[in-house]
Amino acid sequence: MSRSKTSREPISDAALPVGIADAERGAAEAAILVKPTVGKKKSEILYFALHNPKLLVGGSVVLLFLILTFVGPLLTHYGPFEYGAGPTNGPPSARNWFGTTTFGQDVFAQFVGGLGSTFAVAIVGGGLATLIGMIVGFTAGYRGGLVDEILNMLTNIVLVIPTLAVLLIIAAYLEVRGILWEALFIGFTSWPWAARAIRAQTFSLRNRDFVDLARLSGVRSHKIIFTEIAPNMSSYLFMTFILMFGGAILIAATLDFIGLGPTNTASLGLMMNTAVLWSAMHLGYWWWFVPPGAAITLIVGGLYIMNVGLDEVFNPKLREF
Amino acid sequence: MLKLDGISKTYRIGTFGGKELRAVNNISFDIAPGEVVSLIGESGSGKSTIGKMILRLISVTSGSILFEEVDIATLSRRQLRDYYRRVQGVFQDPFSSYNPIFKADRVFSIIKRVYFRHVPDDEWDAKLRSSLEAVGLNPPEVLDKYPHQLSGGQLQRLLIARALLLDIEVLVADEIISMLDASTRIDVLNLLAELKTRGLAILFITHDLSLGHYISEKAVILYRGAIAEMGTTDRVFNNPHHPYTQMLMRSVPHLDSRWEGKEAVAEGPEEGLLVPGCPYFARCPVSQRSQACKSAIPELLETEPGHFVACRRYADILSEPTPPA
Amino acid sequence: MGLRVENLRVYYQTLRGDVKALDGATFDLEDGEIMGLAGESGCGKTTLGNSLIRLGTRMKYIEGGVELDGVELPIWDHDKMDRFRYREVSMIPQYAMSALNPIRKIGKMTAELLASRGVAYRDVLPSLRDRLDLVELSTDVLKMYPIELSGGMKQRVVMVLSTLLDPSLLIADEITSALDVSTQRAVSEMLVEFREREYVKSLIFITHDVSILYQIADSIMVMYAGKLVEKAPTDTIIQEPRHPYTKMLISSLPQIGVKYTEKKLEGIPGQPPLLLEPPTGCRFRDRCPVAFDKCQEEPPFVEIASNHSSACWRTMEDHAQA
Amino acid sequence: MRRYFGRKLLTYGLTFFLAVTIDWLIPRFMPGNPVSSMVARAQVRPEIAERLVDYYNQLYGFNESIITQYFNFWKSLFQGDLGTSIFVFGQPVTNVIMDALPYTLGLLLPAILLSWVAGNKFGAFAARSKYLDNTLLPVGYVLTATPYMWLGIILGWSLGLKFGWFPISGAYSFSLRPALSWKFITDALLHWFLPFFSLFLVMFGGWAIGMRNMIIYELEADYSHYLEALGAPRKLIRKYAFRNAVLPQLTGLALQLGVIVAGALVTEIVFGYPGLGLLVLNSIQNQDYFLLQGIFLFIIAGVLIANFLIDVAYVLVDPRTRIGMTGGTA
Repeated sequence: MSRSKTSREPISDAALPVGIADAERGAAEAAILVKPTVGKKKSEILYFALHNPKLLVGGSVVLLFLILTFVGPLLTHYGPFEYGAGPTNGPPSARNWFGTTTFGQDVFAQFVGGLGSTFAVAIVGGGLATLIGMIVGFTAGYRGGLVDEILNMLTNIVLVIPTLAVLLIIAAYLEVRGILWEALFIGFTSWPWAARAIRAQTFSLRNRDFVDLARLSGVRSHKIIFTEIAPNMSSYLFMTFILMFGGAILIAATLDFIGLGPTNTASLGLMMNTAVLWSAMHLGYWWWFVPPGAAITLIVGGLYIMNVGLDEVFNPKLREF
Repeated sequence: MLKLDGISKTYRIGTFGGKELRAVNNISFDIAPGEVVSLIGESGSGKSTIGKMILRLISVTSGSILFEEVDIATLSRRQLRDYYRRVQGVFQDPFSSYNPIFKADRVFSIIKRVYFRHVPDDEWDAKLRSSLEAVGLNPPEVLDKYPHQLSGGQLQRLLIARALLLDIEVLVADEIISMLDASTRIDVLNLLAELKTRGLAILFITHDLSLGHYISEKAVILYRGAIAEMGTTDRVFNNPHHPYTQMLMRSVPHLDSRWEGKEAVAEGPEEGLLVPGCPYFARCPVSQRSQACKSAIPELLETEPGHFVACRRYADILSEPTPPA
Repeated sequence: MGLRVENLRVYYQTLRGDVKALDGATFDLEDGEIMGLAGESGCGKTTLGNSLIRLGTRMKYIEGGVELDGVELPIWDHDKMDRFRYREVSMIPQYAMSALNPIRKIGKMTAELLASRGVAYRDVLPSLRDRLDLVELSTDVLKMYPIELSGGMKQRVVMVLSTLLDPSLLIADEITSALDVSTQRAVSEMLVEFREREYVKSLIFITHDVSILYQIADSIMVMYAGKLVEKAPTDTIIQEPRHPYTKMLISSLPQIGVKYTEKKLEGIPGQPPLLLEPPTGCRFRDRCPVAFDKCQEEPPFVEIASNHSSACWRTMEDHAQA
Repeated sequence: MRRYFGRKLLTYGLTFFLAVTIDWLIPRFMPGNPVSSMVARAQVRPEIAERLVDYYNQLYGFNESIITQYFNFWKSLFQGDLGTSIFVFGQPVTNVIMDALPYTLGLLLPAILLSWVAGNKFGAFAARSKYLDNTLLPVGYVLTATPYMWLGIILGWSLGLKFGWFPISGAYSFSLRPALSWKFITDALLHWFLPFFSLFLVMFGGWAIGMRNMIIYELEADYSHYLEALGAPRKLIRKYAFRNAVLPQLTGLALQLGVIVAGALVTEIVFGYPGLGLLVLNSIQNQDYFLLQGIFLFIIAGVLIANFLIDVAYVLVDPRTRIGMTGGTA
């Protein structure tokens, strides 16, 4: 329980009317840490969001691949694993835009199918991780004391255990593995990052007086979390989800690559796995392994840059001008 | 009406025990209906902790707080809700008391939903407007605005208006004007004083002696979690007995007299740590600092009607009839 | 020879344009003078203090000259100012309690700072020890890390550090506001001692607490909404202020001995103007009880008595008739 | 100080205990019985298969009560006996792993340490000016977003195949035998370079971004402003800011270990580098459960030890934790 010192700080670092606040900011401003969104008008946030280059670039890259996921399957009339879609090991051609594999499967069809499953796994996995992170983070941050102590230890334990090693065991014994299994697994092992971030933010908000005021108005604590604390962090939660989403894509690709991914559906990781197994790298069939990796890098890179842009929009201190 | 009976609050530092920090140490005083009591203490004296305990925002380690002879720790959730209809609080930082992403008047809709669910809207609006005017605010100026569009003074008055809507009997005002500018500060103070005439009891928590003197009839001087001196404001301010209060009176900058002599910097042991004897022992200049001061905590003795002091010097003298030198 | 400031204007860049935080300040400061700089939050006193030594990241120099001991201070140029910083003009910042590098021993940090300014730690050590005694700190503070000291002790270390090279001008920004009453008095008296021992030639003491200034300041300058309002010797400002704002400000301060029931004090209605688009003319106009049409025009900050200047048409009128 | 390490050891001990329990539990609760599925793959006549199943059950003690199985699992663990591998027939699991471990460590340790140092220096450098910030930083973001294995393939294909500068598979050419000859060492280094370089690049991006954000935050801290106000040269201010910014990067390193190990394993697979990664792939394909469980324990133990070492380093580097613990506040 941190004791708040009643130092008589004449300049409150909260948002005084813009004119006065900025005039007197002087040294005080440098000491302001990352703060939850101050109640700026919605239009103002939208204005800055639309003019933030990082957000636009990152966002459009991710959007492009999202569209490709839906439009792609319509463009090709081959199934992802269909044989005889073209000559074996054929480089990109008019018929097979991304060329063909050693088995004559159409790479573009596999690529587009893989995109779909990767996005699916990432959304479910990332969403689940954020959800668990919220539950643990809010409870630990709000409740404090022993509950906080125990949840913190649990978070640290799950954080330290290399999740890949745990999956080695589970997946090895699991014959049939679907996308849902992989998403569940990712969700249940990558939540500690979200939990740590949300706990810290909740802890800082919990010490604000408006939480005490809500308690003085007879509002119950879980209601306080969802009507007072969570809305303040909405931008923060969205950014956490974006990071979890990107992380899930990377983990899913790694698992598929080792052969622990879903056995029955196409995925970007699986494409790279088969490419390496059939030594596409040694034989120079670049069209087989370049697209899947490139897609992952661009999507996850786009997400991270989008996140930086969002951070600048919601947290003016970082904005250079 | 509100009685504090030997309450204490200790915090454990470090996860598995380790040091124990006693923020509040066996405090007892009471607040009569319509009485303004100022709780004066510097940072680390535990004054805010006491305020939070009365509002049941934090638990009491030992002792009990009785509201109309009922220990508030035993109140169920429903009873607590009724308790909050009669005892409310206003805090130090006006901008931290409002959720920044909602409009400021949301504090009213929260209490409407909880306490006045069945009151028709037009009747509620009238009630709201009259309480706003009662605190010197002009409704159109402050309603439907974000907190950062209002000044510190206006925000604090809104909170007082909120308390008036619940027509409370006791208001815990924890440093409510220390973050306001001098010019608006005095108006909020005058507002509190006027509320007293309407029968409201106020626990005015502050570190500024002149504010305490301006508004309260009874003053409680706190030092490191224990009451150093307590009594009617005039007696405590005009004729301070405890060395700590005397030092405070000497150190406060006045506008009409300059400091005389010199004041040493006081760096006592870390705040709140368990000190066996009198908490002020380390800084006490009084010559008769005897072994007794070091070993036992002095209890509160009545040196004159309505004036209590926790200092060993008075215990020995009181046993003899002659007044202290 | 002291400090001359001529029509100094410094604005704050914000997303919605420039906040006119400091809008033309002209005043002098003699050697050995402790000037109190008082005003409510948002009046520009911190901006004035900072602009004399280091423009903050979002502060923009507009115009105005600053001359210290006959030499012009290039406050608009961050790098050129380095030559003057610490040697000629120094500062005890508002955030003094967190101004020490947390992972460096205090002695080591002082040595490295001095070395970087071309001063050998050995030469300064004896006077460093005397000054630590003055602020009642033992010299083994030099071997400790900042985390080992209490807030008050860290601030006193910063006081000694900032004045180690005997600067001509020292700016102390709100250093008493976070302290307890007892420490507050001791620290203020130490600052006066710094001047007595000529560790500093002249001192600007920024605070919103006028009663502290009455105790230690030779003169007080009051600011309001980015403008200078009144400057005079301390007793004159407290006993016979001439500017309406100063009068109302002083009268609204509760003193021990004043009770609500006996003498109800009056505050100043309304709020200071937003400085994004400050009003024309006198900025106190809307809140001033004696405002009249002449106040549409901006009152100049002029001398209305010996060593007593004010910016109000009313005060000039009385001065003219007197 | 003791309490701080006591708490840390407790957490790691608990983690190891939990990990080992998971490792023991999973085969028992997964659908199907590992022994019967192993024997089934041997395609022998039913009655022989049945006897084989009994034999193995008896050999691995699956028929005893759960509790005793659990205890002798721990007993064998401490004797270093992790069962025999199926993939490398008859070899005890521990030996198989010991052969592969040096390669993984040889790859992992230099990659982590060098990328951490270089990344932090680069991040601090990038934060120096807006121009550098806008040009070099996106590179960092792209690198850290790249899947480890894909960068490996791309480097292998481009530097290895197209330009032919580096061999792209195995730890050393088949024609050579491990010997301390200069020829063998250069050959081994050439084989080692590409996997190392791809691991290095991905991690490098992550540290650079982390340091850039931390440095900007530290340059805005009060002590930086104070030094600036006293006219301290930019170099001194930046030196202090870097020192303070490095500390959270150290804890960041500890928390990233799990992900980094996974990255190393897949990079080994891409280059056919004979470390634990390749072992994992083979044991999955051959359903060699005991080898897999052995590798799992080695990885867990390695990560926990590394975490503890980093905690020790942190206490040495950051005086605040040292002072804070011993209650030295005046």
